[in-house]
Amino acid sequence: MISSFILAFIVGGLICVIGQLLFDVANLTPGHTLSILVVAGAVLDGLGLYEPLIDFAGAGATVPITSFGNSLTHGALREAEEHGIIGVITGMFEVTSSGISAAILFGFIASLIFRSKGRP
Amino acid sequence: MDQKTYSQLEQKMSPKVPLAGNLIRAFLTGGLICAIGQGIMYFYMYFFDFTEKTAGNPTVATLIFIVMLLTGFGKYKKIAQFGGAGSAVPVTGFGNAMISSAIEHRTEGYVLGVGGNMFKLAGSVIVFGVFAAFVVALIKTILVKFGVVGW
Amino acid sequence: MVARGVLSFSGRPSIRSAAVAAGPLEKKKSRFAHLFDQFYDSELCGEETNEKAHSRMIEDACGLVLEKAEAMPADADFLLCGDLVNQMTPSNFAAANLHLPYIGLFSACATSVSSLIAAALLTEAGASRLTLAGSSSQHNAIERQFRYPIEYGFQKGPTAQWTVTAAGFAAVTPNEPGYPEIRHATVGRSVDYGLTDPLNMGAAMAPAAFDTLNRHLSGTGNTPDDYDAIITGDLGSVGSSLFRNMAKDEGIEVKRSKWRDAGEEFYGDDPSFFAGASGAGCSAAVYFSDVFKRLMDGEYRRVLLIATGALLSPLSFQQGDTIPCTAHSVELVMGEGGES
Amino acid sequence: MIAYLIRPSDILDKSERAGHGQQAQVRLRNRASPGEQQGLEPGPHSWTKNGGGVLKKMLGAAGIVLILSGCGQGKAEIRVTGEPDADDEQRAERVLDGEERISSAVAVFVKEDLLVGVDVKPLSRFKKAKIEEKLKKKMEEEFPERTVTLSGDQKIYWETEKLEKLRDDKKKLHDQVETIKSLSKEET
Repeated sequence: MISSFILAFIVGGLICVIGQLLFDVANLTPGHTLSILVVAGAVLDGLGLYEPLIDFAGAGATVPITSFGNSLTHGALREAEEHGIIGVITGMFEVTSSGISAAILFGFIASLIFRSKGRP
Repeated sequence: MDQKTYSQLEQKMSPKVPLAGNLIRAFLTGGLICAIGQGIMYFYMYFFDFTEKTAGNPTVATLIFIVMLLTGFGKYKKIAQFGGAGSAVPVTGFGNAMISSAIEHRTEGYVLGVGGNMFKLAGSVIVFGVFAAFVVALIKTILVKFGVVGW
Repeated sequence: MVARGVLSFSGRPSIRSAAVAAGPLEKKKSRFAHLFDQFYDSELCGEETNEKAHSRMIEDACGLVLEKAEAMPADADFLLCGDLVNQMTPSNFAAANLHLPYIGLFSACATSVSSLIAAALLTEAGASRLTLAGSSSQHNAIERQFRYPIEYGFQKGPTAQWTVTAAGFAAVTPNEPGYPEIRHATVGRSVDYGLTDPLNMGAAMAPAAFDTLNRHLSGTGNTPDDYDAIITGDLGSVGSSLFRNMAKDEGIEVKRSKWRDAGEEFYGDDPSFFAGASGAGCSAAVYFSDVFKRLMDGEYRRVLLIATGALLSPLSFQQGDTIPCTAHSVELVMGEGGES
Repeated sequence: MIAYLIRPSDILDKSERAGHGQQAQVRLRNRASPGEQQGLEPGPHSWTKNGGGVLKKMLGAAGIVLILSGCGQGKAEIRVTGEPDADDEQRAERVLDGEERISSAVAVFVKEDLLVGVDVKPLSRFKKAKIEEKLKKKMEEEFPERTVTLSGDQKIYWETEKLEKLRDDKKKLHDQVETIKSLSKEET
């Protein structure tokens, strides 16, 4: 139990360290950095490495944005396994990501109830 | 002073980003967010019928709900100033990007403002995520077809 | 005209009055807060949008300036001002409400000085008895346009600057003894040293400031010793030290106490504002409060104001362009007995 | 409640250790006399109902057991429940004992089903899918007449643990097994 928290902390923290390196060393904007990480997640899943990482680190691997690329690829691959090449395309559209739906929903709700404050 | 000399001077004089500190802060912030995510995951697994795999979805949704409150009350940008990538890389950063855009463009109306601008920052993540997933899945499917790799 | 772009005003137009309206954070954190004339309780100034608040601040500052000059809005002949929002809508809307002949000026954060120059020219030409000149910026409106939504979490580095919420205006009239006079001015060139980091504006603007300083000194024949202070607009701590180094390198020696930078001083040494303040309202707020008062009090007799502006847009930055910058300077001399 | 969440490999506080140690003790007893099993109270969680007195008595014993077993080291802790046939228990233990990367496992025999929840050691979880696959294959070879459902998922493990309490309530046990089976299907 506690070891799961520690592993989530370490793995999640390390993925963020990679992000910080992209910020500070490679001088990328947040948009570039997050896009790169999402693509990295998709590629890792293609190599079959991301699911084991989730088994290993739990939320440490599902909470960083890399898991978004993973879940998209995973959906496409699952369909492809069943229906071949066509499955890749249909799989893309079948994938649901709770991250996107939740962000859209809560984003809209937020726009109803909040105003931007804009002070440090 | 020509451009070259100036850019050397600029390199020399501009304060450097505190890299070591930033990395440590990103590690701590990102790690903490993930550990909180782990706690939420255990909550869903323990009290509801979610397995390790399926608990991911409600966990992410819960985290984004928390981010909505933090963003709305103006706290998330303070966390971000401290944590840097530690707050941007977790799905909370993605949520913050969408929610802050939605709040910000509220003044332009719900359709053109909120609807049209919500994906202004987060859109690239979705675009590249979907495209990368497509390419990766395609390549893998072809490789499997030719028997190079297995599923 | 001695040198290209360096103007001398033989009619010596005066700055009859000056006023500054500023936001709530400036009230709390600015070193110059005690010199400002009006504050707002919220960033929105009681309006619905940041842009409307921006406009409101301009109107209020113009009203205050006229009040101090003991004039009515109808007494003013021109309104010359600018801001940083797309197409300068805040200034445009304020001008619509003020019903004055109006020219919107865009020199980014250097608009405080470029508007003074234009006002001095109109006055010198005999076309104006009173012209309102100034510039303004509102933090939220500028941030969302140039950077990210206000609530977006983004880590700013040590070279970043904080856009102030303030509007500073001055009333320019034909020469009136006892008020600061506009003697010389230099219209800045657009200088591009190939810098591209929009979060290090000070460094991008410093070469422009130096170019203008150099041209002003050679054009007028003055030396730095002739000035009580040389005050740049919003170079911030990073840009200022680069600017000073550059000047030193080129043989312009100035005592450290004479170099001032509005952006560097605006929020004191508070590290939460990183390299200092910026925005079109920053230089205007300091020039039209602190500097104007010191001139009126006789503390300064002759000052050189060099306001700098980074002429970029979010589009140009995203298309990978460099940041061209400009700097305009104006030389103010306190009334009676100036000989040059 | 806490007892469900505990694995020997974890860093435990004192009160949690009591729970773990007690589980370990039950296991030892079970092994010593498998024939008497039916008569035994299904141990692991009964102390919570009996109140603090029992808990205190257990603490001492638990502590000793804990030291002897060297928390988290050594062989996997294997429990068998449900309606096992005569030698099912030993056969299941034999298969599961061979896997060093799991810290504990619960095997549930119900009708033609064999439900196994395994708890993979934290640092071996990267290979969890492979371990699951391997164990499942072994189990299927050992019990070809049964439908084997094996999972290293924590949720499944917790749920199989809970089944130990249900060995007297056949109907509920059967229902619960079906639920867990569908949970584990959802996962893939």
